[in-house]
Amino acid sequence: MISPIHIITIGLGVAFALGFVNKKAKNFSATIMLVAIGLMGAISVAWLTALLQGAETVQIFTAGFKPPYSINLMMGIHEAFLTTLINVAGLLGGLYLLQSLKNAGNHAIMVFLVFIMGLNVIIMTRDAFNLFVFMEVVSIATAGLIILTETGKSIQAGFKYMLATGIIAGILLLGIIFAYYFSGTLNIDSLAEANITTLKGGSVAVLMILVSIILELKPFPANGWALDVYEASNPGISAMLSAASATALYFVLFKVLAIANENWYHILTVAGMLTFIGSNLLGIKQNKARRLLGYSSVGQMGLLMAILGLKPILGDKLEFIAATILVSHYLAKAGLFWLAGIVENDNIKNWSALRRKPILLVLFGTFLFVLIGFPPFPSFYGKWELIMQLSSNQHYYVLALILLGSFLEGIYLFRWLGYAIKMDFETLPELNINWNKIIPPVLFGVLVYVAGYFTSALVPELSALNYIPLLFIAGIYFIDSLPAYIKNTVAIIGMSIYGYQILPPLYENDMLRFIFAAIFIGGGILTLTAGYAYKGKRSGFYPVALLMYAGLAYIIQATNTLEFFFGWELMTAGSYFLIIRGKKSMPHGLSYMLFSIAGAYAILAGFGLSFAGTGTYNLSSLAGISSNITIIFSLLAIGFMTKTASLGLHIWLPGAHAEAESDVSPMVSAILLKAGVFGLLLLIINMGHNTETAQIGYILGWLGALTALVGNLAAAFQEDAKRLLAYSSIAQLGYILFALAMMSHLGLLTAMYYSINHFLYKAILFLTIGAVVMRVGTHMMYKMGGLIKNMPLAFIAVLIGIIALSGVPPLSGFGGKWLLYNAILAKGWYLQGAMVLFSGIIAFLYLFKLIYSVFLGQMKDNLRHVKDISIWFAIPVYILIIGIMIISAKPEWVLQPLGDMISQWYPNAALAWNGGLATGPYGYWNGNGIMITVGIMFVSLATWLWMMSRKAVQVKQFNIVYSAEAPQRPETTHISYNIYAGYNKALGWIVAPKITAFWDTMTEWIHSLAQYVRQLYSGNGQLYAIYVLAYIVVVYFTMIF
Amino acid sequence: MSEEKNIEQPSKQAKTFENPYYAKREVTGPDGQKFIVDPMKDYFSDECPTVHEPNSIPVVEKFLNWARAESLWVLGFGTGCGSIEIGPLLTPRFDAFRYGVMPRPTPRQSNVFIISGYLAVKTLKRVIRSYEQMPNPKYVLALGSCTINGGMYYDSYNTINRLDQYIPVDAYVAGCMPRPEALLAGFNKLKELIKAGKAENANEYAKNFDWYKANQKKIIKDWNMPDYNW
Amino acid sequence: MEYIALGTGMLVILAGLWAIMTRKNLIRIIIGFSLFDTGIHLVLVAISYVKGGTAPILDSTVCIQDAAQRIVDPVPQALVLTAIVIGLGVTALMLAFAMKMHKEKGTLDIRSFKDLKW
Amino acid sequence: MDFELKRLGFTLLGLLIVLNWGLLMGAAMRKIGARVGKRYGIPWFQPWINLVKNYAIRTSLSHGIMFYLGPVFRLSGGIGLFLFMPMIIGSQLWLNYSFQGDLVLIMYFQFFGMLGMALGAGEGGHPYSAIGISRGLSQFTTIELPLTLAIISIAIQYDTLSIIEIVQAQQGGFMNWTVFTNPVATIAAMLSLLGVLSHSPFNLVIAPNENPIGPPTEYHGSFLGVLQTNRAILHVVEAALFMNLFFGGATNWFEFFAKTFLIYFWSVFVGVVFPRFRIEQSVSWFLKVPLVIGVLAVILYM
Repeated sequence: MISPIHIITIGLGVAFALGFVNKKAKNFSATIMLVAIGLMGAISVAWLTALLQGAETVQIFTAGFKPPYSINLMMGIHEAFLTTLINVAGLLGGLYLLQSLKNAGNHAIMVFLVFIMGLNVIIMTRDAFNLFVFMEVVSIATAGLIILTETGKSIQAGFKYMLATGIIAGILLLGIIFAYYFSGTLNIDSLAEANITTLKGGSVAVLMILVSIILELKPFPANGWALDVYEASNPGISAMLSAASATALYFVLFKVLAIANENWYHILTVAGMLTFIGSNLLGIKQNKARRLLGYSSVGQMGLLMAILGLKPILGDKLEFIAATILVSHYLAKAGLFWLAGIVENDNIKNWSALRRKPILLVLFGTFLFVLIGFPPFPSFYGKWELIMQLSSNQHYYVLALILLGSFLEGIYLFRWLGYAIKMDFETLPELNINWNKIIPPVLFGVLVYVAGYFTSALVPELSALNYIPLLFIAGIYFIDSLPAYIKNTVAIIGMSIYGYQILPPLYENDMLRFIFAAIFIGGGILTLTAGYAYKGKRSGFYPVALLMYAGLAYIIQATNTLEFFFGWELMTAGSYFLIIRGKKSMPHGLSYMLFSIAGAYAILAGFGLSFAGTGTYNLSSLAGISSNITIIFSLLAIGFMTKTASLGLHIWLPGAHAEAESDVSPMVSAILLKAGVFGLLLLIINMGHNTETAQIGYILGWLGALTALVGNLAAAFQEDAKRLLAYSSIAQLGYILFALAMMSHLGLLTAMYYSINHFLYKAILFLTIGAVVMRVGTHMMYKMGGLIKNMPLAFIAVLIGIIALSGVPPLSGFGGKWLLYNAILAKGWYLQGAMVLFSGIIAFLYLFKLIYSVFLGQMKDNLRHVKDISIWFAIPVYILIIGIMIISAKPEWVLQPLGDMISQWYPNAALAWNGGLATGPYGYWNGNGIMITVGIMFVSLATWLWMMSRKAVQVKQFNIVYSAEAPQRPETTHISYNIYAGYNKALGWIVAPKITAFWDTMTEWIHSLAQYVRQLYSGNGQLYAIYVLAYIVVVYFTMIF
Repeated sequence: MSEEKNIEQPSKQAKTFENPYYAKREVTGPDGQKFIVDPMKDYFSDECPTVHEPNSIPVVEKFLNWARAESLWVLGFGTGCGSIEIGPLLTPRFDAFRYGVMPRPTPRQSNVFIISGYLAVKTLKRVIRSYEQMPNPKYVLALGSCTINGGMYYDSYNTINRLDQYIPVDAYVAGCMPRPEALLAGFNKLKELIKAGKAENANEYAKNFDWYKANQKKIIKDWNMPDYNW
Repeated sequence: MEYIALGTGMLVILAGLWAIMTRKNLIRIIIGFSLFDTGIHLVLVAISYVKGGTAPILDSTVCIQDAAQRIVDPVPQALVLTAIVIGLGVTALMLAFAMKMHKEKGTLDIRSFKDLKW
Repeated sequence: MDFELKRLGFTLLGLLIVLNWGLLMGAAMRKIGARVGKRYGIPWFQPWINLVKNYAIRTSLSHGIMFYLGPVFRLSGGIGLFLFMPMIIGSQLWLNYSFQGDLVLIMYFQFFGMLGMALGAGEGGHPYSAIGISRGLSQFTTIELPLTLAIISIAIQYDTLSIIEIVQAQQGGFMNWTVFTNPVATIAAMLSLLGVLSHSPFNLVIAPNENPIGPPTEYHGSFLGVLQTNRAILHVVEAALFMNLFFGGATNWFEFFAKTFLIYFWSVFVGVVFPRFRIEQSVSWFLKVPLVIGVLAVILYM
């Protein structure tokens, strides 16, 4: 085994030797540098493998003496791992910077090598003064790199950097010398043993050392200098600073923390959280890409600092948490800075340039999701574990702050992603991509997946996870260049096989999961069938659609909370990409994502608390929670309700569903929303039996009723057909929430029945209307009209859909109303119930408007020759119609098994079946008989009238009585725009967009706050130096008191 | 003083009036294809009226005629000055409801068209339209001299003199203006005709459609509607 | 004696910091930084001082047994050399930056280098 | 099987009775309206004549399949309501097909005809039809709210949603009628009834002078005849619903005629006295007084 000291010898030796190389032989020098870094990396990798296989940690004593008489280095598992990271970053970073370094000359190449070598030493050394020296070396090297590869404003940034780090280094040196004075040693381990914090002066020494290292980690607000460097220097160097330097300095803090007492943990936590929240807040207001990355970078270091401060709580989980988050940050931030160098445009709105090379966009998205902590990336597991540990130790404030900070981070990252995906890129210049610039980010992009895979292997709760769907998605991604119909077929086959595998066993064992799995997979296959209607490649659609379905499948199959959350986040990511594919979806995609993240964090916190209560991740353990029931239930319910779009959390839905593509709308409406319902159901069957949850249930019931009312009213006032259906979905989910909240047998039965029905008719309506929209090219209903003549298939589908939705007998919707009545009366929720029933009647307004404005009334000139909806939309629609017909005629086929299933949790409250006749606690209903009676009557009347008017003259659209005149234009004769004006005058105030206004105000406040706070960073380097000193003073006084 | 000069002389040539809304036009469909829309063909049915034979069983026809006679629904369309008399007809003094007379606001549901006096050419156009929109069987009750011979407007440039040149008339009620009593008498006369099976003018109109149309088009210069208004 | 050195060192540090915080001219700031550095070096040396001690050289006058009492601590003296070198490097680099900044804007006033902010 | 046939026969007979009673009641109400206006009014048999005439109209126009299905839906709605409504309690034969569904079915089957008619009128393409429908639907949503509350109230009171059981619970003297046992709910429901029967002041839907004449503007001849037939049936059935729920039902046809007439008279009485509401006025009116009364009716039984 090669001694680790050779990392230094190679680095230093080659760096000095490069001085002798001919100045013109830049290629040679650069190659030598890369080889040297490669060798250094090879040594660390060798050590890492050896140590992983059980080798002993080694100490190297440089002069043959033991400390304190000599400088000693250590090569343990931490060091080996981190030096590997740094050398890999160095190698790829060097490769990335190749051109810049060569342009700057041999000096720059030497400096870069010294920089990497210095970072290695910082990690390995156990000597305080040596630490100082190499920190200075790195600092000087950084400044050298900045000045050598100068790009405009980087000089100013470099000076600020020098000034601040100079002061920090001075303080560090003072601290070290005082520590030496009190302990007589410079070895960190001996210093820790000497326990100098007990001495009065000693604690000052420790303060100086620690505070300067904290300052090196760029705590808010004393970090203006660092942000400037991130922003202004060559992105390759920023990548190194953010990935390599920060990693090394973080480890320094980890090492040095040994000499501190426990008060420092609090300081670290506070400083870290302040930084995490502060910089993420300021990031919101930022639209310069690299500065934004700087904020994010600083924020992540803050989080890591806080994690270190939580060491006493996290115990042996610390390493896992810190390592996962650190590695994620390292990979993602380096990758993003490298991408920034490729894009060469500092306005985040112009990052749509990435779309010129889709692979770059994929990388960009990957890195952003890594930062936020989505599965399957390491940070996901880290954050999960962190939250679990925090909540088991009752550190709720920290937990809340971490989630808040992450949420703030999500705001700007996803806004940025939205710009990249949606903004126009044709006007932007071509990307100038060299091979050496593209390799590093691609490699890191791959590494991040690999790291995620290996991290998940470390998590025992995920051992049962089935990776085949994810691999399948990856496979779909690799055939993305094939035509859409091939991918569509592959996707359908894949889903069918998956369904074939999981559905039968679920049917045997778990009816609840079977039903939702059938909705998810069956609905998935049906909606994908509509995808055949699309020509061309449809790049990127199939991976994300399948990602959503995979997430849904994981949710279904989850047995513990981690698996559930894993699936939840995958589903969120997939659906986000699906939604943002729509033409005008950028703002809606963002608001969807933000609500989803916030909801996911609520779920995370809820799971954390439940873990704290039960000590297990098992999903069924939710039933065993005995403390904090109210909070856990509320958090989880809020989380799930962001998906079901309950009132207050619904503002993302209309836009997201309306602007999505024609076959995506049914996916996200008929199918995706059911994930929230499934979550709520799980919650209620497990936790619904407590008195506390019953009280929350009461509130949820009112919320559901209000949601139904507002949703339906708002739908009645829409002019956009898909937006109308979206509001209708909100209302329907309001019914479901209301029914669920009853927490009774009939309530759950109603909710399940509604869920199945809503899936059927909303899929029909969204698919059909989507297909119509594809034909007519507008969403606006008043621009359509009279389409029944051209689109009889679509008309029949919509007619059946609206009859089923409205609850008019004999179709299936009536069963829902009947159950609802019985459930309401049995539960005693009369007033809420009346509100729900009232909103059910309001549904007629929008249903009529939908079918009338689109299919009836006056046909428009330009739509005179449109064809009927695509056959690929009609097939799934008519399959679903058959489903509706079956449920309508034979409700007992669905309701009886459902009732049996619900009896497990809520004993049957006297809903008895006698053939097709259901007898409830209050009434009776024979769906079968009604269907027959109405059918016979309708057919005979129709025949009779047909006999009388069979010789009718078929007239055309303007053959109407029109006050003895003839209409002049179809546009003015088709009454559709704002037809419920009178109703709006009477009740419109209910749906005034107060909630949207509320969230807008919140957003505005956050932006104003960020704008206010960020004026701290005036740009004056001197001020930044003052901040650094002030920070020290503040920490000092904090320590005193 | 220069006003006279500025008055444009109408061109002597007969101009076919074209309603810009009904002009043929090229339209672009949502998928980009272009096609011609001809409103006169595409918006209006171009079928001609047909003769509806009375029920072949005399008793049934008699019964139906009785029902038609006892249920006269009047198209509420005040065509001329005489419409002022319709109000008293329906109010307590004369109460035509007693005789099964009832106003209806839409031609589709009406059987009797009361032409209440003089008809300007402009109104005639609307009258023709409304008359044609009424379903068979339908009856026309013409009030006053104006509908018979033009009355005091006999030499007007803008009113017609004889209504039955343009639409068939079942019963005339003379007078200028006839009082509601006369109107009631007219209704009674009409009832008699209907009961006797002699009020088949809707079929007459269909039979002599070309003649009526030619007369109508002769006087209505800006004919911008289909030949038969369904 | 060592307290005088220590006190002077501290004063020099404070003076340097004062210059860094209040002077607007880049060169003066760098001088301030230099002072700050020098102060630290003074403190370093002062701390290792042993009253009446000799140079840390083991020869006939100082035997190994009582070396600890007789000689001043050699470690800080070694450290201070390194620190001086580093300080020199930093100062030089700062001056280089100052030069380039002057070239860019023709001024040395730190307040005019606020292109990067927020 | 015999019973099934017998039931079918009696149901059809009942339908005939209800249709004729509805026509007669319609004539009587027009007559009352005329007398209030100091007119003599129509002959009592006028509705039959109108019906015959309309069915005998020779011309028939069609705007499309939905235009033709609209009246079919409408009449199916009316007859369906009749079928699912028990008419005469005490005889198995006059209960029609009410064993197939309860009050909830009646409540929601009302929409069957409305929706179909709306679609049929919609295909007519006449702007007034659309305006009339939008008004009708707007008004109907709020009419239903006090009615729903009243029904919830009596469902709590009688612990059932079955109309037959509700009627049976009211037997044994008029003091057992809901109108006396639960007057608040009855008031709420009777206010709703004004809207359900859509007489003045809630008849802006068809407002003949301003919006001639709403949804059926394009309907004529046999289509109109079907609509008129339905109107006659529907008014009796709606009155019968209120009779069953609030006025002790009927044990024989005589009682049935008397009670439905009086219930219907209530709406006519109000209609001849009050002028017409604009749509937003009627919507807000139903959400004020009747709603408060309805909520009160529920709260009293909570």
